[in-house]
Amino acid sequence: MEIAIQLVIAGILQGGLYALAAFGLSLIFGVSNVLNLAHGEFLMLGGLFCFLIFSATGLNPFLIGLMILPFAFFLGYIFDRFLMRPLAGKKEHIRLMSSILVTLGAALCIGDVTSFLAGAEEKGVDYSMPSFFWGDLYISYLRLLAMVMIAGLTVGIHYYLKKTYTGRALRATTQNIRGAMLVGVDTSRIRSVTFGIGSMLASIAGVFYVVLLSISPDMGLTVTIKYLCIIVLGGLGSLIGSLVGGVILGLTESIVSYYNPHWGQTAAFLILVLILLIRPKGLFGK
Amino acid sequence: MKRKMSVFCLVFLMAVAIIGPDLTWAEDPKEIKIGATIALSGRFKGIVGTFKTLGNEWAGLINERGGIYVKEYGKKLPIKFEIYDDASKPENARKYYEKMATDPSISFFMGPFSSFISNAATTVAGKHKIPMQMVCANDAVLFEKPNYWRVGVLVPAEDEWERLVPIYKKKGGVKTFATITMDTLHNKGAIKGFEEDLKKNGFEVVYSVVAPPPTKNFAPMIIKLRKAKPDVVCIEALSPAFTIGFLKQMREAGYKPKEIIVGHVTKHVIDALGPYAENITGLAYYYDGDTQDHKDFLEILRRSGFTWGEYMESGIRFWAYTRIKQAIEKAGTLDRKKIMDTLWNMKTKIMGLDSFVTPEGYGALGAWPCQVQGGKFVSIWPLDKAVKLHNYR
Amino acid sequence: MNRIILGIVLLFLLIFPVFNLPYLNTFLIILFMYILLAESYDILGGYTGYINMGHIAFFGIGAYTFGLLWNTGLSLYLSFLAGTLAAVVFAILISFPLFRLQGAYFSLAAFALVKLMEHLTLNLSSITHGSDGLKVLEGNRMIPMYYLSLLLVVAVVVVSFLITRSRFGLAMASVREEEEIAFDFGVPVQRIKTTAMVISASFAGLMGSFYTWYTIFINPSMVFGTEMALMPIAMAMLGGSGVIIGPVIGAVFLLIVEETLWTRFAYLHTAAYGLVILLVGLFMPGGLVRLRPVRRFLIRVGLFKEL
Amino acid sequence: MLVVQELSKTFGGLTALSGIDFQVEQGSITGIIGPNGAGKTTMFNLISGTFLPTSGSIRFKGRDITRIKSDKVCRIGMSRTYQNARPFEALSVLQNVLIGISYGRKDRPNIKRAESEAMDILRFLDLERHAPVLADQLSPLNKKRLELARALGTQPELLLLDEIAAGLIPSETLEMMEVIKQIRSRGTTILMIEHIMKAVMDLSDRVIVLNYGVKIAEGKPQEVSSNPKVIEAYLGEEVEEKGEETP
Repeated sequence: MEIAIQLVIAGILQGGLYALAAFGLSLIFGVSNVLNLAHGEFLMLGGLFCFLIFSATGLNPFLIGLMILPFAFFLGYIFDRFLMRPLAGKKEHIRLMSSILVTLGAALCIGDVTSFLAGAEEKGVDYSMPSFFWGDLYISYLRLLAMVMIAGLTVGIHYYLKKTYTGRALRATTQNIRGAMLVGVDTSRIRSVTFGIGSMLASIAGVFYVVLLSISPDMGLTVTIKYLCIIVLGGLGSLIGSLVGGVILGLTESIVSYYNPHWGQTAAFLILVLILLIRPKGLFGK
Repeated sequence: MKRKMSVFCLVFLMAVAIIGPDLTWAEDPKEIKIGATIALSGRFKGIVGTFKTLGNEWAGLINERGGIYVKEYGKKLPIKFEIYDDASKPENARKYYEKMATDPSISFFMGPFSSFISNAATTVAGKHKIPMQMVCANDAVLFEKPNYWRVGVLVPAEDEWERLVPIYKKKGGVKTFATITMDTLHNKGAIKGFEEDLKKNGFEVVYSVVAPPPTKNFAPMIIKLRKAKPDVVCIEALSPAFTIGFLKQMREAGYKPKEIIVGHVTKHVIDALGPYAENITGLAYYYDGDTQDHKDFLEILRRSGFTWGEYMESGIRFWAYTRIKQAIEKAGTLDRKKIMDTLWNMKTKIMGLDSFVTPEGYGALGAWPCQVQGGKFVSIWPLDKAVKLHNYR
Repeated sequence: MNRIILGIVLLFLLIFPVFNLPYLNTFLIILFMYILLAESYDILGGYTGYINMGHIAFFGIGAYTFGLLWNTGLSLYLSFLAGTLAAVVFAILISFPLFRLQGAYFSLAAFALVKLMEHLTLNLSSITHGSDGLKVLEGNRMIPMYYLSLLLVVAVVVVSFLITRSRFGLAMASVREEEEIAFDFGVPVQRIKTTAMVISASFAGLMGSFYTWYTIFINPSMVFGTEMALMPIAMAMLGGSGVIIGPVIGAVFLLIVEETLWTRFAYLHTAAYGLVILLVGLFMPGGLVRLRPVRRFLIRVGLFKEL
Repeated sequence: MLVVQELSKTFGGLTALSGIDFQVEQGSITGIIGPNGAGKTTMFNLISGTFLPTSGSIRFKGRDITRIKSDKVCRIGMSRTYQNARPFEALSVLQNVLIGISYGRKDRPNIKRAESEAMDILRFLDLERHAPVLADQLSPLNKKRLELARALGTQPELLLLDEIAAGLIPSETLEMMEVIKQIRSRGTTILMIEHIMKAVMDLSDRVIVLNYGVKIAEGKPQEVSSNPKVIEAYLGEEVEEKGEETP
């Protein structure tokens, strides 16, 4: 029983970490209909900057994470402004293809330049918070923090989308780009802002990565693929979907890995394929 | 008109075909050229990316001393590396070895990193009859089929951890072991040999698990580990991400074993773990000593700008370079066949240790225990006489 | 004009091994492999518009089936046949559930299948030898390898050509343009898509078998790797999806760029390579062949056959 | 030729059509009119097999086609055009027509014969010189003609025209009417949705009026146009906001 509880806790907390990064990707897809293969690079860069500043100053990594948020936003913004905006007017099929090429090229490029400048080795920040122990059970505060953060972000972004003008415009754009344009929403600026927000979320996830695990310049594509799977599972463009998708994946991995670590990863992909068979547009897709 | 053009093209191509192969001409070699591929990009870059510099620095050191004496020409010849990036992919390695095989001035191959890429490379060596000294490749897959044109420098993967067992046998205090292995060619072999060794010596392996390389969530394994309560936790993973992730999560779970062994401990693992890395025991292809080889090795490391602990595989490189040098000197010629004969039969000493080749093609050099002490990697071999002695956590 | 150009290129490739340039030989073999993968990807991706990010799954399945069967002592030809068949059977099996998905869902679900296959080959180690990888008999067979891969490339180009000339090709293009309307006009959409996937898979499976034969050793990450999966797709799109010569040009262009960069520069070549892909995606959305001067030239020599 | 009985369709809780009955005689032109959102296009989608009805039945040439999907319906001999012209844009005009000929019929002519037939149809619709042009480069009128050509390629016995004159200038509309008359004179039955009253009244033998998913009138054009219910429905529409019709 204890083991079961522990596994569920571990799974949900891991899922929270997945959801954090998947969230941004989902947002980007929802608004600009782009499969951003460079999302993992944003995550990696967030972690890398955290690592570099941490090595130089020794500040609390999460504080550093907050400090780099504006830069992450800026990075996402210019990424969209210069690389994604030119594709916006193209036909659906062509746009999907060119966005794959552009983001794949950018991913390779960012990864390689980073590994040239900062070295290809794994980097991790040594920072730990004691865990909470209760008999044989334990809860990692760091992961709990990630979970709280993702829950807070979900609520926060939900209200942001409902209450503010930018938020409403963003939602309108997600639902109907042409309609939003007709009522006077500057859709291309909204897209860039979304990219900025997505990149910010990725960089927060990157900070958690560098603290809890480690990062390396070539990790980008691998994690992107995983997050793409999560948002497909939850339904492309659905925020709650990416949260649920992340937790489902975390739980599956956790529980199956307990019996056999090999099948944990396999089960995650199996579940994805199965869910798509039952619901061709993901759990919360429209 | 059209027909004329195609006939002309055909004739031209035929001409090139006939003349082409004869365009090579021999001359007295001015230097000894060694061809190699290294993963300068791709997933092994973090492990071996810096060894291009190491090789060039070694060549620089030898050339400062005039080079390698070749009896056939009665003079010392400088040495030079030709290195390509295989991007951690066997098909690229194979392509570039084929490229180098066509260059008659290359008299020697160094193997690429890791067993399965070497596998592709050795077929080229065998086909073109060019001697190949393999470097970081000691998995059984490579030695299944005889191939005269390649030899290794390392003992089989199964024997790599053999020097660790005596530590615990001698010191006592630990009884039970747990092993966590990343599912790759080399790692599994090393742990398999180690576990057999442990059992032979009366130790108990209470938990043993093999996990796929991309594993990120180790919590389920750690739950089992906490139940099994081993004294020693061994982690063998080619990828530092695996090791770092596991250890951080073990710390989160509050499990404190008496000893942690990390198969591939590098500077970046130590940095990422901070003070937690203190007294982690590991293995390196180096031990403290005072032979000329030791001095040379430390000198080229100094010039390359890193230490043996940061890139633990650097020792293997040095052994391989040294064996190449010794083989050429001993053979006294650049004749490929004679060099290869020498490589097989040569019994020499490197860093004061016996180096030879087994009938299958394995080498005789293994890894030595070392430990993280004071945030640095130190050699703890030989067990009783070493400058630094082994500590439990 | 086009016949002469094609004839000369083919003739040159045919007598190429006579020159005895092993490096260029291996380069060409790899080039042929990527041309075939890109071109066979494009049969589904370019003509029916379903961007199949899981194309490499067929390749990997072919590779493993071939290796496992050949190791049991089955004859070479039968093993090749089995590798192809395995990919085809897999394609038929997955086509029914997969084609219920649209657009990005289709692409990503297909990609998840590749990862699923990678993990399965890793896990079912009693059959596939897992991470130990699969080793097959080695031998010096550069010349037959060269000719076989050349033959396969010619075959896939010819098949693509026949498709663009047939009713079947028309139906595929109609599915790409407006699937529902194609269905209204009697096009058996599901059957067309499945057939396209089967043709595409059979070539990839055959090439997978060939790859095992060529590299001697395969492991899950070699044949199901992420970069391996994305490259043929990038090549096809870069050259020009939906034009026969497009993926060929894309593969040749990208591999030559790669080779030049990699043999010249030790570092940052991947960045430059990525930059090339990025720029093409940004400024030539239709691919290289749809660039006006290139297109005009290709039309003049009669090699621009589009669907 | 076409018998529709008690035809109903609901989307979720929304009723788009309820209890529609009507018949189409062989060789006639039947017009369907009604304000926006009346369910006209939905009815086309039901008849052509794109949607399955919630209840009711459709019989075509004496055969029950209620549950038959659109690809088979097309091969039985019914073909259609779309409200907003939707040709296969990246294909040439000729190829567009070839698809109809190659797949939309029971006999599957070989590519040579199909091409010559396609050229005949294009000639008939005055599109001959556009044959190699990509469909998305055509003018709106020619796109409409192409739609018609593609549908004619399947040699339909019943042709469903969904607002074929929408978006055309008056002179083009007249031209189109002429073409439709010619098609009918070749023996093809026509069922058309039309917004332009004059076109419907001039062409149709019978007119069916729909409003909010219900048939409110049926009969000869003159009869219908004087029906008070119809007048009310159309007057009501004037004040309503114009929106997209449900597809």
